[in-house]
Amino acid sequence: MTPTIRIQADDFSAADEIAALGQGRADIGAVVTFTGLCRDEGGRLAALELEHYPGMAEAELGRVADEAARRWPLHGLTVIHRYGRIPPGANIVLVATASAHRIAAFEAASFLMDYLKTRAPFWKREHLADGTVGGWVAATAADDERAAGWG
Amino acid sequence: MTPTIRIQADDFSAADEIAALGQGRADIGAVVTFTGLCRDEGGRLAALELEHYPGMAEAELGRVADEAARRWPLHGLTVIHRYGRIPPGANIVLVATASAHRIAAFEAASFLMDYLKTRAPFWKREHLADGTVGGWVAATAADDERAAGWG
Amino acid sequence: MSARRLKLVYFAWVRERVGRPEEDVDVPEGVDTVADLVRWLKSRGEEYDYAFENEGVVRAAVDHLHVKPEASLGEAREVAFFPPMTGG
Amino acid sequence: MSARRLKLVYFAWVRERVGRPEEDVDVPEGVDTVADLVRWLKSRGEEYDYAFENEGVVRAAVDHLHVKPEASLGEAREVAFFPPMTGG
Repeated sequence: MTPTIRIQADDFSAADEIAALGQGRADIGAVVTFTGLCRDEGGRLAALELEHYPGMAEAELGRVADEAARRWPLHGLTVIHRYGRIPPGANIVLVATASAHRIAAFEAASFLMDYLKTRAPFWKREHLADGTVGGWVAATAADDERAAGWG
Repeated sequence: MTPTIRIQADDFSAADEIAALGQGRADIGAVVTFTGLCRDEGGRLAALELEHYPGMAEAELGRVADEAARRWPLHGLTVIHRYGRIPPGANIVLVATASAHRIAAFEAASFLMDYLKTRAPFWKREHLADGTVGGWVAATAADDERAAGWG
Repeated sequence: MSARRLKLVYFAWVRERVGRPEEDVDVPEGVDTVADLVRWLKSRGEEYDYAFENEGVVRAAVDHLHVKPEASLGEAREVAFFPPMTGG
Repeated sequence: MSARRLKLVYFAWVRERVGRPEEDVDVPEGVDTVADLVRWLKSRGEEYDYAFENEGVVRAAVDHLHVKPEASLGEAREVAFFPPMTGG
């Protein structure tokens, strides 16, 4: 199983990625997808801007994906993370996992998101509805704790 | 938030359901989907046949969905369960949850699948690759324990 | 009190063992709970004996709600019997 | 031993505080770890003092791998400094 890892400015289609995971296989019993989207925070935001570390972003997502594949029996695994300016309602990140059984697919997807949040070199900055550039989004201790919880 | 519940013989499109959940909203930060598919069990199966209890199936999925909506702050929730003859590789069930935050979306989707497995009145029977009709699939104690674990 | 009429429905291997998907029955006085109903059905013929041979396994629903064997039939119109569920 | 050449890259508010996205530096002898490198950078100007004013907050990567401050620079070619990550 070779994970699919993509870092891109363009949007993605969760549907296409689900289809690609299952294509021509009859041993997949469960597919879980997580899609992270930009919220407008009650109208406060015009967009989020995502900065990333090219090269390391691909490498780190690859390491996180390999770790998930080591821990759970996965038949397929896709991680796509966008960068650049992303308006409210648009996609930011996709994680998709395929396995024979649902528990592995659920746990691996949840693990991937927790790990990705604290290890993938991406940084969000707010663009405000009034046209000004806001601050960098602060990391949360809760995310660190969830990632550490996987041991 | 009104859950979408459908019991149908026809296939569904996870993509369409994801799109319907997020349509025209900017307060959704996370969408989780679970798709359950028919496995061929290493070539042993020609299909699964799903029998259901019309009327109760809709009612029970509605109760499970309402319970999820009571426990987590969801902006959207879709449950679709198919019945009839389903070949390997084809969809059986879809659960999709939308929330502001990823933990709620993940937990609610996982809860829905655990509850649905032990409470939704559906029964699977195997159709074997040699053309004969196999036995009814046995329920597993592990599924009961997972459902009970939500308290 | 007179006999009451109930619709019974069966699914999966319970349906196969009873030999029919549903039936209307006139339940005599004294059959007040789901467990009473199962006991009465088993007295009616060997197909019910076979379907309920391991009573702890067969599940019941009254008017589309899961119930335990000790549940009262109350004003029930439809009682369903089926194996543990295997959807999802 | 002679001075070694390193590529440094900065991201998000660390980049803004340093005032440039990347630079090549010649690191003197005795700068063996990531913590040594931060200490040396802070001696070079107030923009580094500002970027690293709270040293516990800024994270580092050596050749695209997350590292702790005590990590050896070894044969490193590229060292990155950035705030805690907020992707996903």
